[in-house]
Amino acid sequence: MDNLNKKDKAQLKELKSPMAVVDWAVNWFRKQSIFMLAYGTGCGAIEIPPTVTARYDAERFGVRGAATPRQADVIVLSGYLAVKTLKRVIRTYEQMQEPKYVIALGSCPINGGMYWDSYNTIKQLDRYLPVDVTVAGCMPRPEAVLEGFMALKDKIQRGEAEGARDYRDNIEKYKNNQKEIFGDKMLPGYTCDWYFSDGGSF
Amino acid sequence: MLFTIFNSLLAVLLTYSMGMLYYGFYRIGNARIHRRVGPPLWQNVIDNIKLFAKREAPGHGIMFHLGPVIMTAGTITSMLFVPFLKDSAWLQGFSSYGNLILLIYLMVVGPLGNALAVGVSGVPFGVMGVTRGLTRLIGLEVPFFLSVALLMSGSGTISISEIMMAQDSFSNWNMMAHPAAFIVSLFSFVGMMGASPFDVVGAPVEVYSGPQAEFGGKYLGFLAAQRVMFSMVKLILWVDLFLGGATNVFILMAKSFALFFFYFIVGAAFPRFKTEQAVDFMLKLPLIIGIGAVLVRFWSL
Amino acid sequence: MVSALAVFFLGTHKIIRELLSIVSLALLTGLLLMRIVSPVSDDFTWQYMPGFFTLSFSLSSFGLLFALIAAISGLLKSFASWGINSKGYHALFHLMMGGLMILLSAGDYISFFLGWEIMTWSSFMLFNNFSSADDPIEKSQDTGFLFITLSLISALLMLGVLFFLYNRTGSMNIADGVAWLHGVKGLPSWIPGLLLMSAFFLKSGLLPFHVWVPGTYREAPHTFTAFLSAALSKVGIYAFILFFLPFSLNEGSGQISYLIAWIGAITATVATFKAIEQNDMKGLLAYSSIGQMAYVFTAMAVGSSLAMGGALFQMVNHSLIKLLLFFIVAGIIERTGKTRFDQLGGLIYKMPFSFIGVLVGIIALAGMPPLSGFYGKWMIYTSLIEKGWLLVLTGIVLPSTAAFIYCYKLIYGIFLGHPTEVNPEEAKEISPRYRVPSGLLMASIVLLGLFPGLILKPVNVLLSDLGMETLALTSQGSLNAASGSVSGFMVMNVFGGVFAVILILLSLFGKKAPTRNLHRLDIAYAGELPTEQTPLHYGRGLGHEVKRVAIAGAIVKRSLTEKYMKIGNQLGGILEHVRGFYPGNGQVSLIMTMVGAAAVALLIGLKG
Amino acid sequence: MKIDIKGIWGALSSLKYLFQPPGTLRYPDVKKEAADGYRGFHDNDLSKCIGCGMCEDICMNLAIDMVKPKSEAYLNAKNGSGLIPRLDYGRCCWCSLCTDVCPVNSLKLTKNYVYVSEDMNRFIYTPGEEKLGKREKETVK
Repeated sequence: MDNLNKKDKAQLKELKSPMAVVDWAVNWFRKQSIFMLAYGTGCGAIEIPPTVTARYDAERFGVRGAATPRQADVIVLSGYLAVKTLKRVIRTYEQMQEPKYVIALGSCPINGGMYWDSYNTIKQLDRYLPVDVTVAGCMPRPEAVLEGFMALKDKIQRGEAEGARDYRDNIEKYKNNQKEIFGDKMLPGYTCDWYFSDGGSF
Repeated sequence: MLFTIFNSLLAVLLTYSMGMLYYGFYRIGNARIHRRVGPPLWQNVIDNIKLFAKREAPGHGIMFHLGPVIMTAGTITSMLFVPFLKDSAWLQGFSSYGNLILLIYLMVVGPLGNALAVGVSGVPFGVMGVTRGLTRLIGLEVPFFLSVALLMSGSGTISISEIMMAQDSFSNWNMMAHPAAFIVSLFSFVGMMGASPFDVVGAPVEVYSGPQAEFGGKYLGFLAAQRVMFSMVKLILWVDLFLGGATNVFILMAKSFALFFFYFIVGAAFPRFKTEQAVDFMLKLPLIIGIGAVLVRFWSL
Repeated sequence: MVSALAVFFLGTHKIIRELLSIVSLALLTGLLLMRIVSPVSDDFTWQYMPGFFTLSFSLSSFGLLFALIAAISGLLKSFASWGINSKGYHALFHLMMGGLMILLSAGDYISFFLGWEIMTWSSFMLFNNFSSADDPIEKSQDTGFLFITLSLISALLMLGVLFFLYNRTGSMNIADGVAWLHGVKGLPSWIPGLLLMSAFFLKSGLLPFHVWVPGTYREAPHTFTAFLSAALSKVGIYAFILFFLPFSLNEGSGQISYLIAWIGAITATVATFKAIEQNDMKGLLAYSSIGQMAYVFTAMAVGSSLAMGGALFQMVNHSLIKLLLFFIVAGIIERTGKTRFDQLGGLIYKMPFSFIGVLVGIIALAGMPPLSGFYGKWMIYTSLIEKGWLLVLTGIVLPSTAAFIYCYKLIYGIFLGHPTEVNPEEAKEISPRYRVPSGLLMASIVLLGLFPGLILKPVNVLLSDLGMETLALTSQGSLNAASGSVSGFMVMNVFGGVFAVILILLSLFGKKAPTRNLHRLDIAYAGELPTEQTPLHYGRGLGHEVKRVAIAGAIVKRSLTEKYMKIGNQLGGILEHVRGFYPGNGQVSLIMTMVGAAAVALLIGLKG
Repeated sequence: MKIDIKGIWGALSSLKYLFQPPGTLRYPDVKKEAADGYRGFHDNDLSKCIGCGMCEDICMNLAIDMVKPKSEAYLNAKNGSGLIPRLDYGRCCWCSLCTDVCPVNSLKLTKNYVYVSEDMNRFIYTPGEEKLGKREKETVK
């Protein structure tokens, strides 16, 4: 339970302009309430239940599960990503609402892990999606997952957890990388066309 | 007029803060039953503000946009037709222009408006949730209507204020005067509050979060805010109808919290019914008690 | 004078048919309008005109109300069906109108029966000869057969009872018969009363005689279905009021009233669950009609002023709503050629007007505030509570809650979800000849929601004619009962105000958090990628869950229609054995049986 | 109609936990020592490492590379190749083959298993030369 702990108070004192205070406050609310979409890809899915249940209770930090990507703030990718899985992950990520974050668990998203020579898993996740926080382990224990969330909260409070902006700005790069993997089985246009236009709003 | 508008704003604020407080307690209590520590008490407020602070929201055209608006408007309108306090000019809203039957129907307007938005979003899971909700409603409304009809015909009035006024002493509270009606209405109450075992509508695992599947950002923020307010409206309605009403806000909070605690206990302890099980259950036990009460009433007359 | 009008309708129509030989709808509409306007300006007085035989015509205030409903429905219907119908159709339609007018202004048995029969037969020929069903699955023959058989039974029952009454009272005058019916206590009055009541229930489609309604409504020409539902279904109510209303006011008839109230509640329940099950727009609306009419009968059984007011309000409302919904459905069928929910969907942004029309319709149909549908229901509920019939109240709350499902199914199946067989690019708004009457109807539904008191003035006139207490009228915007009041004006304003405030709030957030306009298929679908071929529309399955609820499942599984057909066929088989020389099939034999039964009934009537 | 009394009462008995202390391990404040034999991050006793490269050979995920240390001071006299193992935690699966095969028992697995980084490129590390702490900011400069 680190609501307005000493670190927060110290940060708040340093802020000068009222707008900076508002931004800081918005970031504070964002970091204190994280709706998590746990995308269990394989072995790592089993680490999420102890993280959110009685033993480690992630809800102390404002982390709770979300049912659909529309409601989620963070997608937790636990482990290796097959090409087929990656397609769904990208789909899910694009459906989340900004600001949105990605936490990658374990070796596999970093450099392929034990599937380093597999024909159908991807080796480096950050080529296809902007990853905010990566947790080492195979699999990381719940403590490490919680540390991951805390690192993410730090990043949000600093205002640097802007993977979504990065994805939007460099969409060409990401889409090209994705295309290398998917080839002619690329995600259909309706899923990402709005990235290339202004999207439209009312 | 200005006083009424001020009062309406006050009612909205009061129900919002009460609701956030109660649901904060709910989350902590639930966590304790799970043997967890649980979030801070004001976690719901943080969640709500965060949702409003999201930078974008999904959209499926104007009807999708209007759904949460109708939902919230329905909630607030029904709130304004419930008198919060008795013997007071405060927090009466527009309750003198309406009555209990109007209120029961007003409470359905919002969800049905939202159902349109769910439909237009094109998520079949959401529509499935809506159907479950409407089906469950059959089970909830019938015993509820029976219990409040007992109350209305017993008090000879359909006005909420007058039903509330008639309960001047503890022995006159409707939960004492009409115990069967109270028990029947409690079943519906738990269901209407969306607690287990009647929470199949928003069951995240089974129907991918139910009607709210496609809402995110500010829309979800509005829906979350109206949800707690709506729960408070129901609590206050039950306080008015069965617990003798309240003369000031603190008594209101005490009584409504007692009811809320009951809801919490049932919701935390029991597993979930399937939709048809919920309806069948509601059409069995509560309905039989209710019919028994009606028969007793008219034989004893 | 009014009966002269009724005859004049016939004349007018015949002149058009014989002399002009083309149907000039403009002229027709104008004539109709004139004929409607003039009786309105009349006072609510009784008028007599002795005709040939001993026919006597008189138009009571009730008759006038029903005539008005019929005439306005007819007018709007003629407008909506501009130029799509043949000559014969118009001939039959006006013949039916004439029959209806004779019926409504009948003062004696013969004219009553005559009007009844003209109306029945012409409407039968209308829907049978100009059927809209081009789907081979539809069992057109069966529907027609069912309709005509049941109509025949109803007519013969009525004939028998009327003869019986004539025999008893020695007068052909309806009023004398009614007086006799109410004067006699016990069994002698119950049996003819019940028989007569069955005849009227049959016309209004109450259980267990509702079986003809869905098929007929489904197969009738689309705009004629609107008329069937809005006007013809009310005839049973008129006849009920004519013969039985004082009966239910009578203190000694508590059990019978209670029975009728329960028949209404059970009919509503059965019809509502059946409606949820329908996959066809018109079928759904047909069952919904049955359910809505049942509320009227329940309310009339209660018999208090408030209940009568509620019944009349509900009836007027039902006419408005059903005209609106059937018109729009007709327009959609015309534009798309599809009638089923699994063929439609996703049309909201292509047909915004129809969407709003259906939205207004279903809000009123479900009886939700702030539109007019609520206030009729409110009066009925309140009167039930005041009367203390709480179990009946529970009985009608069940269907009116379940009605939300079919209301949602109607709007979802057509407008929401995803397009299925209709290409949304090609879909166009319904044609103006449907839009204009629909717009008028929508406006009147909203107006009645805003000022529910508007209806009280005419209702009070009717109530005083019946010798009942009038309802208190404080302002146009509100309704009052002994136990409480409700202000439609206030409800609408508060709802509108709150709605506007929240809309503004939400739009303010729009600056900081813009809504991204997404593609239709860009939905939260568990990470999967739906394509155009993915079945995303839930039109058919919507409401299937209800079937798993024990009571609803039991209702939906059983089909009275099939049972009747089975009985009919078996009866036919037996008759064929008995009368081997008879060349007809079972169905014709059934008719023969009915005729025989009727003759027996007649004989008993004459003898008794 | 059968009323399941036991089902109702049994469910309500869960309410007793409302009055019991939660079983949560309050992680950042209270830490729990890992069990003996837990396989955490690597540690290399550079005073023993002989640079034989057997760990590199045996690693099936190719997570270990033999690299030159940052400074010669890290090498001991017995190190014949002048190389020490470098781990890639984008590959390692903590199978412990490398420590089992290590002839001088210099490469070991510690009980430290928490490491988080905002940058995916910072998962390559040379045990002995640097230590993996829990947060990347505090350890890797």
